[in-house]
Amino acid sequence: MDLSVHIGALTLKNPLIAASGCFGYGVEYADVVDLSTLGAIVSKGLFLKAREGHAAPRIVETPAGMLNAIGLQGIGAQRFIDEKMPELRARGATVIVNVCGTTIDEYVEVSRMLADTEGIVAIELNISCPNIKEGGIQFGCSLNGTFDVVSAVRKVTRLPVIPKLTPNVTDIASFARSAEEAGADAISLVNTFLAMVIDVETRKPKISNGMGGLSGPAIRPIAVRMVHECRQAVKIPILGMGGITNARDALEFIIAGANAVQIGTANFVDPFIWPKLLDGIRDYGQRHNIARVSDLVGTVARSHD
Amino acid sequence: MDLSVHIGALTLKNPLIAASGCFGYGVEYADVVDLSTLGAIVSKGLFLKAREGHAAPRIVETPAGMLNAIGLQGIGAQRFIDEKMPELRARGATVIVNVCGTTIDEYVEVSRMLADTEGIVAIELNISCPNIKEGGIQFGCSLNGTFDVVSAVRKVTRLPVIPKLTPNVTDIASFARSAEEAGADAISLVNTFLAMVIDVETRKPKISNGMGGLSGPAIRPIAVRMVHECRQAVKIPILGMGGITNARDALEFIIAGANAVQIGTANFVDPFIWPKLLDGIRDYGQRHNIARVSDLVGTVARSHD
Amino acid sequence: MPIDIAARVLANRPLSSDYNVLALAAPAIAAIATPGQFVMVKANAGADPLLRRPFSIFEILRDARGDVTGITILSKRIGVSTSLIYDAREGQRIDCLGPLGRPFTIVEPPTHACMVAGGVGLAPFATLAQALRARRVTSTLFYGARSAAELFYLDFFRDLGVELLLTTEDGSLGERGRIVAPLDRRLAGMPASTGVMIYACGPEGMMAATAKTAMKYGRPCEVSVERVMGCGLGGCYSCVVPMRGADGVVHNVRSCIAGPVLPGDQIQWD
Amino acid sequence: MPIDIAARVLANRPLSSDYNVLALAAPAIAAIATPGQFVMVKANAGADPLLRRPFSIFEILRDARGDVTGITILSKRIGVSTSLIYDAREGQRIDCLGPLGRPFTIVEPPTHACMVAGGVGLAPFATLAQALRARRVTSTLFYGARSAAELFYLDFFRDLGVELLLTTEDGSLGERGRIVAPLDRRLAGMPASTGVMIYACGPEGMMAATAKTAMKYGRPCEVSVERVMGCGLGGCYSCVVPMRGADGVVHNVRSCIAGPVLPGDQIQWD
Ligand SMILES: Cc1cc2nc3c(=O)[nH]c(=O)nc-3n(C[C@H](O)[C@H](O)[C@H](O)COP(=O)(O)OP(=O)(O)OC[C@H]3O[C@@H](n4cnc5c(N)ncnc54)[C@H](O)[C@@H]3O)c2cc1C
Ligand SMILES: Cc1cc2nc3c(=O)[nH]c(=O)nc-3n(C[C@H](O)[C@H](O)[C@H](O)COP(=O)(O)OP(=O)(O)OC[C@H]3O[C@@H](n4cnc5c(N)ncnc54)[C@H](O)[C@@H]3O)c2cc1C
Ligand SMILES: Cc1cc2nc3c(=O)[nH]c(=O)nc-3n(C[C@H](O)[C@H](O)[C@H](O)COP(=O)(O)O)c2cc1C
Ligand SMILES: Cc1cc2nc3c(=O)[nH]c(=O)nc-3n(C[C@H](O)[C@H](O)[C@H](O)COP(=O)(O)O)c2cc1C
Ligand code: FES
Ligand code: FES
Repeated sequence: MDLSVHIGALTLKNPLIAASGCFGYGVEYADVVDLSTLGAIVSKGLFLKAREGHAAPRIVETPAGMLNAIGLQGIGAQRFIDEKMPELRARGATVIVNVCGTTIDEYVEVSRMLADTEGIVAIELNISCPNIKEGGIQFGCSLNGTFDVVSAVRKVTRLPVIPKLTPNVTDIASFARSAEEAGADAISLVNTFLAMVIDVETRKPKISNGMGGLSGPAIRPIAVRMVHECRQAVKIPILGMGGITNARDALEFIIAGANAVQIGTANFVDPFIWPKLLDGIRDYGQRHNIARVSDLVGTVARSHD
Repeated sequence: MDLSVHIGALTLKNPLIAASGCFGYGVEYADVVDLSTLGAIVSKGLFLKAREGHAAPRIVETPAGMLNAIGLQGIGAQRFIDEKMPELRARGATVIVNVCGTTIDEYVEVSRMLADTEGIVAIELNISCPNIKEGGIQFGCSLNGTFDVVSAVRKVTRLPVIPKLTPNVTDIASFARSAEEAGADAISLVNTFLAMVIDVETRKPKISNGMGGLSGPAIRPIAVRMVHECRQAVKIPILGMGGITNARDALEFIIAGANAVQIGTANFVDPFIWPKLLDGIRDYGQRHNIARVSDLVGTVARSHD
Repeated sequence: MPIDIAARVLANRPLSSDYNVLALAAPAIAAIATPGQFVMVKANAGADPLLRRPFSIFEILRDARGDVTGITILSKRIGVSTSLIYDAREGQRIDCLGPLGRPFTIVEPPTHACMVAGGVGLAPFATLAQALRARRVTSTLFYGARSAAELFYLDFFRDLGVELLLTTEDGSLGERGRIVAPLDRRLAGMPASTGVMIYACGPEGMMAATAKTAMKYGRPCEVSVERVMGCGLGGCYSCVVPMRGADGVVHNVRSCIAGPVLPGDQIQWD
Repeated sequence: MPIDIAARVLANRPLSSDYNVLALAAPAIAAIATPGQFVMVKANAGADPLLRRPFSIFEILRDARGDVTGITILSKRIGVSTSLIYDAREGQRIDCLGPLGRPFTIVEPPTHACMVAGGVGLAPFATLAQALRARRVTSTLFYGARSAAELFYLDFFRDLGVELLLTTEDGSLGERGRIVAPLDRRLAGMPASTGVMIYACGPEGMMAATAKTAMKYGRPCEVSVERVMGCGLGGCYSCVVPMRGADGVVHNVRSCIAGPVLPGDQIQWD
């Protein structure tokens, strides 16, 4: 099966992408997985400056899911370019950067810096992190905000621009359309669901930030629905994610409408997941006689066929 | 511990309520649980007329959750009054009816019919079912729709009116406010999350309706967050639900801001759950020296206290 | 009134690489169960998998004194919970709620009973055969599977005096083909004056064919249907079967409380 | 390079109603593990619980020929996964990823080693004591628990020639009180010319007290910290510890890759 995926002028060798914030800066996993075998890796969210993030505890497990409020701890764009990109290039990784900002100017500036770096192939705009007060989700929860960030970044780079949408909205398809109209080359969805766990013995939230973002298998059926809705609404490629744990799950997103898939939480549970996913998708292609994985995208059959 | 709960003029003996659609019409469980020991039971959704609902399969299991699209199969308001209420009264059940409609007029008419029936103590307005095309969620996803349905029903009954909110919105607190302004005596939240599961072998959705509503432990952290947000936004009581499976979970909702809790999916897994919940809450009250369960409502401590 | 028991696994006997018989210490359920009823089983703690799964009560277990000690279920591994059941270890606890549902109608002599089983659809017939035998009803088991290796408990039924008619898809035992063919022949050969009752359990297509064959010969037929069940108690409306009601109209009927045993001629087979 | 093994449970030995020692067939991990490293364990299939859990490598198992066959973990039951580990049955498979993390620095004679363990914090010291013994480093184990019934493996350490200093909260064995008191006395009594290295593992408060006591006497101290860990590989940033860096500024450091063994004096204890 031809596994290649096209996002604008960019071609990925396969549809498996490590999700932002779930794969460190990539270098952490170089011992465990051959980075060059992944379709791409998405960096942890990058601001202009370094950030320390929230205090621990930063995660708590929930039924079939986990809440996180890391608070976008990170080394900032410049150190990422200087300290991480050389190794990522040496390892043959295909790098998408996850760009954060508290203002549109910051998104633009970080994107411009990163776009000029060899080895970086696309820009994912994180307008959907539920865990920080300033920036991010305030853009992602408004149609105009989404449009403005995307079109501002669109102007300063020729790399594919991929806004990452939040699921915490009434009508995600309208956000997909807004992104497409603003010139996005693709969209990523979903980021995490805003959620909360309270320790009843102390009555305190279980994570220091109070609320956090829910990821993992728990959210998968909602994410699949959203990918399906966006597939009806826009023509640009979709990078689908939310609770993918095996090849079956990945194929479910692709059939729902995703051109490629990202894996986050499942990589924590099984860092050796990548070759298993690839094998599972190949095996499915063989069993069902599918020539190209792209032939599967958005091919949900009607229930009663 | 004093377990009583006040909703307007109505007093429930304890905060445990069987959620709509998860307890049949109540009579099905009369053998398994003493109905008079529950705070209340909420009927399956009732339209004016009987409905056959969707074709099977109507449910599919997901990680820590389930999707349903029953399609509000039901016997209609009049047959409920004639065929089910006599037994429910005889069993000492406290009955809240879950009222559906495809138009505001239908909500009003069904509410009026039921409000005059002995043994029915409150009206829960289902403006949030994700599984039927006409009616329901079209009201629940618009602030005006919510306001209009609630105020129309408000005028025709003195029973407490309790709109049930959908979680499929960007800002649930604004819907809570809209309901409060329209004269709601309380709000129920959450209904199910619109979601989808695809069988990758056939590429068909796993349930006949295509999409369905996600319930169960998977959604609990999101529901807790929403209850907490609504608690900050309105003064009226909140009936919280979403994935409650034990006393700890029930207490988590209460601490987040719910005055009472509803149990849906967990009743399928363990129909004998009710006395266990009650014991667990009583035990907690004793251990923590809480005089009234109402003293716990909305008492989330700050993370860093 | 159903009972919920955290039942100890007394034994787990694999019959093949997919089928196993799990013995559960559930005397209170065993004491009141009748043929055709089922239990709702949960083989794991935690919420994944979340829901219980329905299983026919296969056998009633008794100790040396003849007192009931539990039940067995005959399980075919097809997914996550049946895998847990296949791998269950002695001593482990499995939640078991039952007995549930409407059982088979047990006929009286001289009516002859035809039990029609496909694959794991054999499960409800062990107790039914015993009940029929107790009433001295003569019976035939029409039992089809993919191959000889998947035809189980033949001696159990032989010892009860049940006539056996076997089919396999690969012809490795009994007649090659589907089980409805020998049933049809048998019914065709029976004089109208001989009373017959047909009981069926198995794949949907097999049950539809059995019900239609029964109708063709004007014979009563009870089928034990298999629907995805969320609760087993009438609470969720997930398990519906479209049935023509007394009013002639098709209604969705909850198979967990109106069934699982339902009159085959009233089901709207599609 | 860490290895992931679906390790067979070789044995499960309960030590008390909460503590158990689980032996896992993971030779490839055992072969390369060093004292202070940990494994990430998943004791269930399915997504509830979802994440792995970190456990110190307690013992390295060897067969009669002396070849490594696996590891054990010492587990204290506090929640869902530790309950699964407590109840694990021989033959069952448990996913085990490791070895992970930065190990203890093993000193040379004549430096004396003080190991300070609180409760289940004993776990990393069995292999450390062996490594110290192999280098002929003399050592003392300061070991505190709630009561005598929760002080385990004393003979193991005695047999290695480790001096034991025990405390219990209820005074049922050794000195009554917390373990830092005898450590403080010991350090107070040691001439500055005698080299000492302090290793600590246990509850946060105990480790903070140990680190501060070490600083008071100007002694180096390595603590094995315990944070909620999502991945164990540096991927999630859940496990951070605030540490003063070379720049004098406090940074959040991932304890799964920079630790779990960290210099006690650089941690920002609160
Ligand atoms: C009244 C009744 C009695 C039954 N008795 C027996 C019995 O004695 N022995 C036995 O082995 N099985 C019996 N079954 C079927 C059994 O309940 C299912 O095989 C079981 O629920 C599958 O669980 P799982 O977790 O292994 O499969 P899952 O992982 O949940 O599902 C695997 C696949 O099978 C499909 N599936 C799941 N449940 C059903 C179902 N009920 N019908 C059709 N497809 C389904 C799913 O959609 C999925 O595609 C009975 C069912 C009913 C309703
Ligand atoms: C490097 C390292 C090594 C460890 N070695 C051992 C060991 O050798 N033996 C051993 O018994 N334990 C050890 N632990 C702790 C062990 O990982 C936890 O006890 C375990 O994760 C609890 O899992 P659970 O599913 O039983 O608890 P859960 O059900 O997940 O949690 C129960 C309660 O404990 C809290 N909790 C969970 N994990 C932690 C944690 N890591 N720190 C503090 N509170 C927590 C939860 O918030 C919750 O309130 C180690 C931890 C680390 C980080
Ligand atoms: C610990 C953690 C950190 C994350 N950090 C980021 C981030 O920096 N930027 C971002 O866009 N998404 C971030 N996410 C969201 C994931 O990229 C992904 O959208 C989400 O987890 C859903 O996928 P999953 O269920 O496969 O994990 C993070 C998720 C987790 C669990
Ligand atoms: C099978 C099923 C049927 C339901 N039917 C209704 C309904 O008729 N009316 C309604 O307001 N909510 C209905 N719900 C939603 C539940 O009342 C509840 O809001 C939801 O399931 C979340 O709670 P839980 O996680 O405890 O199940 C239904 C839920 C399920 C699972
Ligand atoms: S299984 Fe729930 S109504 Fe039948
Ligand atoms: S546990 Fe994930 S970064 Fe340390």
